[in-house]
Amino acid sequence: MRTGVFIVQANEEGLEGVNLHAVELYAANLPHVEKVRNLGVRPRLDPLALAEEIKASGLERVVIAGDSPGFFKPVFTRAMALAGADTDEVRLASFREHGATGMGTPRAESIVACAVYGVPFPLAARPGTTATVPGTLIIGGGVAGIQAALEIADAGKPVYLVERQPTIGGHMAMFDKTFPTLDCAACILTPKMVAVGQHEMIDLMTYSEVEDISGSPGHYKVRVRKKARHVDIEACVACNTCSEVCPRSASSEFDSGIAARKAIYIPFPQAVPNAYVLDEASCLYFESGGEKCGVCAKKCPKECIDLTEKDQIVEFEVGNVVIATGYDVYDATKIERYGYGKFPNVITALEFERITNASGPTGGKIVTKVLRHNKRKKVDEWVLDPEGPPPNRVAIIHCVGSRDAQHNPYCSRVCCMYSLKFAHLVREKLPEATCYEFYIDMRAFGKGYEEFAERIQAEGTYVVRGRTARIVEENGQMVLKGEDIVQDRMVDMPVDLVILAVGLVPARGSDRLAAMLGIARDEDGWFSELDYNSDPTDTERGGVFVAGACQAPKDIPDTVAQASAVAAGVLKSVNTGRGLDSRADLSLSEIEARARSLARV
Amino acid sequence: MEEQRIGVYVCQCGTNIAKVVNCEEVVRALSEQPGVVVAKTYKYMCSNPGQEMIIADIQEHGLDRIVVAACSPRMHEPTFRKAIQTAGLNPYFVEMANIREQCSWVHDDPQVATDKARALTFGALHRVAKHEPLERMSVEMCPDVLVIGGGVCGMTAALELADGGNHVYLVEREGTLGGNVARVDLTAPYLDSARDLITALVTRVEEHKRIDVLVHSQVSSLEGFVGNFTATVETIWGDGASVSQFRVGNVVVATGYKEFDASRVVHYGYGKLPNVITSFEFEKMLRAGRIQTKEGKIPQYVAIIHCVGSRSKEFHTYCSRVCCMTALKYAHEVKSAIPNCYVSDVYIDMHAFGKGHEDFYKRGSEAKTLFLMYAKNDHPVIRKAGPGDDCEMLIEVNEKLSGEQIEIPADLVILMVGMEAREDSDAVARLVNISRDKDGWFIESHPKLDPVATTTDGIYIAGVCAAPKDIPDTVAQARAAAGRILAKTIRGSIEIDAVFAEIDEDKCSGCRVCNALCPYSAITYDASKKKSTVISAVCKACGACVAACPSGAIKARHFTDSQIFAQIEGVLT
Amino acid sequence: MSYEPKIVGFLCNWCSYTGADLAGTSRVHYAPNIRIIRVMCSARIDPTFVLKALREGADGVLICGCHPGDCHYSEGNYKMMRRYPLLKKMLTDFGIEPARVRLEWVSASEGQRFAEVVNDMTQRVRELGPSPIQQTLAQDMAER
Amino acid sequence: MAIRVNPKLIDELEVYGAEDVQNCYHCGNCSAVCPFSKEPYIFPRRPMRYLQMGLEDKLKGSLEPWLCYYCGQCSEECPRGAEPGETMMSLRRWLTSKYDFTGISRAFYKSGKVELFTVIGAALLTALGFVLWAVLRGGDINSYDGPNAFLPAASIHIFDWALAGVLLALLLTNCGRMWWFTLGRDKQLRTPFWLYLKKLYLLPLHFVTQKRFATCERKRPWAVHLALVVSYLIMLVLIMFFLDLMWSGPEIDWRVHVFGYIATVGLLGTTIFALRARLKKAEPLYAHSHETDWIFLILLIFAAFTGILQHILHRVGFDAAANVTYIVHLMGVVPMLGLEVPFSKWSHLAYRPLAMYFSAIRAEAKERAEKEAVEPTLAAQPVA
Amino acid sequence: MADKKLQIALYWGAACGGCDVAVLDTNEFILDVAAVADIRLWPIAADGKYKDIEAMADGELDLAIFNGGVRNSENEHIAHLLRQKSKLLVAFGSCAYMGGIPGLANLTSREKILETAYRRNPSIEWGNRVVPQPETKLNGKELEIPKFYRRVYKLDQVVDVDYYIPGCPPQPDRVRETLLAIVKGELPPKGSVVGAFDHALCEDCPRTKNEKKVKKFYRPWEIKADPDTCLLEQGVLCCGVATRSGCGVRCPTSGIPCRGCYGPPPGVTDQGAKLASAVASIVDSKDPNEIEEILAGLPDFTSFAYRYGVAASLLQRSYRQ
Repeated sequence: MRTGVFIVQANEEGLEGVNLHAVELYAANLPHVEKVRNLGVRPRLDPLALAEEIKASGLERVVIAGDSPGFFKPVFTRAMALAGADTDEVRLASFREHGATGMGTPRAESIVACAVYGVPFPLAARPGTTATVPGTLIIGGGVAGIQAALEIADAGKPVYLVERQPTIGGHMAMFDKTFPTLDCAACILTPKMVAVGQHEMIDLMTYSEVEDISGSPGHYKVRVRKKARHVDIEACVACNTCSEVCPRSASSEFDSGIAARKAIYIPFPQAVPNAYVLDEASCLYFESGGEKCGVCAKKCPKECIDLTEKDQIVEFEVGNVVIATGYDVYDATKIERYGYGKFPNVITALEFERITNASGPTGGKIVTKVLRHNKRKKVDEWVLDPEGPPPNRVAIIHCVGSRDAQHNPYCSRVCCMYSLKFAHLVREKLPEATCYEFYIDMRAFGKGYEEFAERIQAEGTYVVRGRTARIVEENGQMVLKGEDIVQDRMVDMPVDLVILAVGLVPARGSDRLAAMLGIARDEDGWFSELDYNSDPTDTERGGVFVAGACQAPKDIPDTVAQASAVAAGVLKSVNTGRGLDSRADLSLSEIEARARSLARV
Repeated sequence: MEEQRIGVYVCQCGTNIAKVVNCEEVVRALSEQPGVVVAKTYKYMCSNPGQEMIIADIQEHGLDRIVVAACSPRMHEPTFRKAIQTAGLNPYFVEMANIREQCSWVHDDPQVATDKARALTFGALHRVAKHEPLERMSVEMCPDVLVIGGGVCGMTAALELADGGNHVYLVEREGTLGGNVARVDLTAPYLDSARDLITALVTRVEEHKRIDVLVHSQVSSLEGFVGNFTATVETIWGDGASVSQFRVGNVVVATGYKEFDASRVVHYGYGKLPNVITSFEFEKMLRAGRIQTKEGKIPQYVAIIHCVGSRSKEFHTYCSRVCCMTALKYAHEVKSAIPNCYVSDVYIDMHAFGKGHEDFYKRGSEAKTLFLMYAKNDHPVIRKAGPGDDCEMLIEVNEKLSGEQIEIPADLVILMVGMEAREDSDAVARLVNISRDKDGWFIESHPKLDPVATTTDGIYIAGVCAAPKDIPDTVAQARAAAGRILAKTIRGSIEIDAVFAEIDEDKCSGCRVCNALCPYSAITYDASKKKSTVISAVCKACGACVAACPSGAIKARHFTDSQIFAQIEGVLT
Repeated sequence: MSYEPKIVGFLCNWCSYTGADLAGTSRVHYAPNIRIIRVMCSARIDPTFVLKALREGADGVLICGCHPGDCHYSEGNYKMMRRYPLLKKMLTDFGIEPARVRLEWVSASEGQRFAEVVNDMTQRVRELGPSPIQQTLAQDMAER
Repeated sequence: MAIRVNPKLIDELEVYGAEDVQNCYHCGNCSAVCPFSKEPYIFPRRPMRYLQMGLEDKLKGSLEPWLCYYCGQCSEECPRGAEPGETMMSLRRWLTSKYDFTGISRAFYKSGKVELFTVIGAALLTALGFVLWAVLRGGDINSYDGPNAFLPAASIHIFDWALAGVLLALLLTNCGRMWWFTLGRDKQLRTPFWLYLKKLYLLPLHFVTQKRFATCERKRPWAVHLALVVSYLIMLVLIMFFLDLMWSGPEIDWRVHVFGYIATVGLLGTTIFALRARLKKAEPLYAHSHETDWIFLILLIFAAFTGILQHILHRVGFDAAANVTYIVHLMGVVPMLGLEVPFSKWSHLAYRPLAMYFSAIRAEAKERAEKEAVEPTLAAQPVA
Repeated sequence: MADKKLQIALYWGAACGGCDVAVLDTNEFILDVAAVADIRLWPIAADGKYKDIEAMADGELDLAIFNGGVRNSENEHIAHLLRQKSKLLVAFGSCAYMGGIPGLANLTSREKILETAYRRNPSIEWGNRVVPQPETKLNGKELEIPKFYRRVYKLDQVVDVDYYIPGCPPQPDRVRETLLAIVKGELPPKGSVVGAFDHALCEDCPRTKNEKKVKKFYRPWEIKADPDTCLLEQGVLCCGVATRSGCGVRCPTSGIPCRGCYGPPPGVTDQGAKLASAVASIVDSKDPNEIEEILAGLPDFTSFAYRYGVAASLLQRSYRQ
């Protein structure tokens, strides 16, 4: 089949590490290749001229190679049609999509080879299998990690679940209700957390971080640092005595910093493991170098506090690694115009989750902060008092940090829906309050989401199309400025409470993890999957999987589905004793040979 | 009934309980009760010495029932069950009284708290006397799997399962595998080749020695329950038909969707105006390299209309989830094939929510696609253009972002038809005994934490048949279903919790009050015997049927009427 | 001594019982009058249980389940929701104040709310006074 | 009646500088941050929308572009890099070309080369004309003033007035067209004559003070602009009315020259600042420079520099050099005034205050109309 | 025992007489009974004096059949007496078994009954509306009538009962079988319900049953019910699901919903509560308001569900002040 290879670049930047000239030379030497031409960057292609070219060279197959060759496929298809050739013979050699970023020129060449042979790259570049040991490391104990762990452990296979925080549960444990069914997050999550805590196949390591992973698919050596918790998990009965006597407090991570916890504390009552933890950073004993305090250890009725405990390093071997590190929320202080950090009643979504949560610091009462005199510190402070004034006007601002070239260009996928949920919660608890949603596009795409959005509007929440520009203070009153696009007017509205629907960003430490495992991240920092369409949870490295929001923002059902999907990947390898090898390790000649043999079939 | 020998243990939980509750007094009160042989209090019952104390007493005093008054059973019930099992007792012969979370931690008057702790312990005492020995059971799990639907979803699930070592029967109604994606040229938003995707899957499926592909086939019946279904499949070949039957342990339903019939939206003139086409028809043009009007003209103006049949009061209220990105893809493709063509994209909200979506949307803007927004339920109207116009059609839109009533020139209009449940989804639902929502999509076991399981054990749903979704989300679900099944089949059998409901066949009158109450379809009705039965492997022990059974034929193991009555009597003593 | 009502609480395992535990772990104090009995789901609660509790001397019965839509068994709580009106009707016919029996939805995160419900219930039953059942039956016996 | 969308307009506007407007996804941020965006003139988003959709008539009737002073806040915060500020600038250019009936303006904007060549041509013509005229009437190249002056002040004065007359006529015609597009042809709007009188004070007010510009959060652009305008106006007054005093010498007549120096410093200072800023793309306002912007600035600095140079040369006694420089000066000034004022950038000196004036009239007329009609609903309506 | 005739007593307490008729309804079988037994007391059919019974030795009677509930002191007195004199005491019919129809009076009060019967009854046209008192002085003499109790008792709430034969009235066939069994001495353990089955009525009901979901309830006359389909699933309240079988499914086969006279099936503690649980569970709605609306289609549910069983219920009586 007379084949022409056209190299074309869809992005100005091009592809890092791919030498297009080398690819040209390589392609020219492939069998049947009659013509290789580099069309340059974002060319305006004339179908008629292309058709002439195809005809002139008598091409029967056209391969478009480049970073995103799909952008040019229609014009080539049209040219093929005009030239009277088989339009099915327009093949794509997609460098970016098949991982040439980071994998370099040989990968690009192998992609071209597959296209020239007319064989799908993922098929030709499907790695072989390798012996796999049964253990699985799961990094991250949020809902994705929990789901994957239970799935694998329920099959009777050993799991090491490593979580940075002192408890598993992740963000979901902090939520009040979940959209669109409004069921309580704790009700559905805590049973799973308990199951993880009690599962005999799960070695749960909380307050721990993965320090290093080495080895190869099927045999990864893992080193985990178990931070000194200073509390014996097994013995602790969560009686709170230590916390009661602890003189030091710090802001509670679990309550998004809107409430205090002690230096020795339990993140929340249903924490798993249900044991306290001593935070050295805020502890007086450690601050004074062991000179002062230590009261907790003395008062602990079970004598399970060990102030001398040191970090521990644990090493083990696993066959598979699941990354389920989730996300962090966008730092709202980076967007000065919303006055987060300046106005006490501009809060983030996670803070609102805790305020509206019945187990949160206000017992679920939605209130605004009030100015109080702190006698001890002798300063006036804005405090969250359950008896504080409820807000009359609540504004919820969508896309905070998302869909913005200056912050995160991507959509965070969950904010529209959780914002609508917030409106519902506000209106449910404060029927007198007026609630406004300021949005750009209302992305209610999932099952039951559109209906939910309609319901929220029917409940009397005002949805205003128009991103909020500013929160300012005028005469001691917060005022929101924006444009109401559909109603064609400016919004200049006093508000009492502003909730920022902050977007999602990759979790802290994702870069380190990616480097450790040798897997790629996309331009936004999310972990790259092996193939966008057909392998959304695999990576270039065999035995390394990604699940949930660490791959890209995701809501709970999609996260859970990915977690179970990862379990499939893990289980099929531990069940057969052989898992997939790394695609990254396949050589150009191997892939080319595979493609050649498949082409004959 | 022979004399019971009960041991009662009151935990002090350090001072957590003892600080408020006078544990000695509780012990004293309990020790006077009939049947109580041993009554003790200890600092930490959950500690090793505490557990050993119980074990020693069981052996020494021949205890046959244990009451532990301590913390919440949610915390330590497994601990004590394990302990008494070690001592040779049935693990269900222990009952806990929650005198910490529900007593000492919430009350501060010692007298009142002690009274309450005593009452709660009495409740446990009365209850434990009625406990029955229970055993966990296991049912054999057939490792073979039936996958219904040979699209991307079904093929992915089949491959995953087969790779995991299971035998898979992949049943497809049509003559070829591939489903709806096989009709697509490129996928959004990375403009990858859909054909490569399908080719790779089909090749792997066909080569796989553990996958039996049955095309032109339909499942005609499915009998049995999880681990043990018998499937009957009818295959119709050109002139003849054959029937095959096989045993499977689990079923994946991946029946996908059908496209919305655009002619139902009258004001779009689909079927009447020749150059109003659907998205799938446009895909055909793309694949043929001929984007042109029916008259063979290269269009100068192309308009794309979103949400055809979706997000509408009249048709489907839901969002079809993939059309926005597909529409953006078309905008790119039109611009690619016909560089001087003007593309208008008429949308409601741009659902560009996934990885790479927003960037794709932005590129569409950069390529000068004209995005025009209309309000939900205020559909554009397409009409033929007049002789003076330089276009074939004009689309009238109340454009929301400008507030203007406008007309868009168009030579070719692409209707982004939504996804719809297949017309046979009702039959499929009945076949595999799962439910459908108001739109005809299959209902998952839990919309959040169990998106691929159904309330019928052993039946999984994946992909669009549960609700619209794009390829990566479909693939994730297909694999999720496979993962769930692999986890179960690897064990070879299903462990059944000892706590479930059972029907006394002698007492069952076959009234069928209970039948529809079970959310898991665990209750089957035998029409010949006129009796209902609970499939214990499927029962989740909620007890809804037990409470409703008017003839008292259903017993909730470990939550029997008599146990609860006894506890009521106990706590009110 | 002043009258202290006895209240029997039937709580579903997944939401309400967990919520009550949360009240404990959060040290939210509430009236000690309630005696909690755990069932797997509010759907397990047979009206007979309520009558039984009243007959055995309870002055009030509190039934708690997951919020509608939250049920661990997808819709068990709706079954209780359906039985409740009929139960109240029957109690009225038997001359028992329906306020003695109450159905509330308490989620696993609503420890505080559970405490409030219990306090409120206790207060109301206290206002109603002791249940007349046992006394009346005793009077019946005495007459013979 | 539905308005026909014209997807081609956006391509047309590209040459006027609107290169990124298609990126706008209508979040409304720009309108909200703009200190001038108030009902009933909400912008820049809405004009951008009209532009995207190619609603030419709507745009022609818009006053909004003139209400923008390009502080650049909108462009800085734009989440999609749609450059609303620059779009408004481009629209002003486009509107200028639309108000101009001759089509010259359009030609200038569409091609910098055309403008450049026209400017050079006009400069050469000017030089030729004056030299010829001076030579023919026997002017002495060594004489700056007096009876043998190479270019006698009185004659130049007459020329100035003639030029001013022509410019005024052209400008007024364009202003008239502007009125027609924005107010005149709107049949639905009733604008009684007294309303025109009532708001008339706005014209000189805004013309002189650029008061509105000062409302921007950033004050520097306004200060620079004001300095430029004031300098220019001083120079205009001096030249139009006191040319003879300016001319006299060799003593410095402080009554006028002090103003002249101030204006010169002002002109030189502001243009140098503007050029530097444009080169460095220091602020959003200066980030995008159309060819017309360069030509205008260069002409301005050229005129100012040659103006002061000929003055100095004359004062220090190099009259011949002063005369030559003066011709060169005129080569700058004539195209600058003759082309820039009616056809290009400088026309905004008229359009801006007029826009302010018209917008006030329109707003009040609209308000009156609305009052007569039904009271508008104030609360946002849920979009059901 | 064959050589010695059985000594039998029959008595009616608070009853309608139907049970006695049911005994007669055994037709010629009664003659067989008479052949093998001496009927020592049968107030409705034979003359017998209480004092004759009182004169008997304890346990002299072999069998005492007690129908009707215990409403007054006379009923109770005889119940005690028969218990004392008889080897076996059988609660015969729904009233003795559960309180029966008279037991419905427990949902109101003695005062109200007397008030209605003697003062407010519209048919009372004469006299001075005197409410009879247990003891009255008339012409210097003391008149005594049995004391009208505050409520109705079922028999075993007053005395120890050996067997129960439910039914309103008990089916003659069942009566015959039971009597035969007694004669033959083939008796189940004490306390058993005899003359009935151990399952609910539905099992014997010929109507077809389907999964039940009810959107609306009907009174029997409001709907032309399908004769072959379960009445309950058609929205007609039928007690059959929560009622012991033994009657021969007379009502449902005649198109009338079961009224529950055979009492709860074994394992059911409280017939009415159980019926409520079952009936409410099949209401097809998740909306509280709609549920209320649907259940409003069951007026006077309590009296229906406890038509025969108020006295036997957990609550036994009304507590209205």
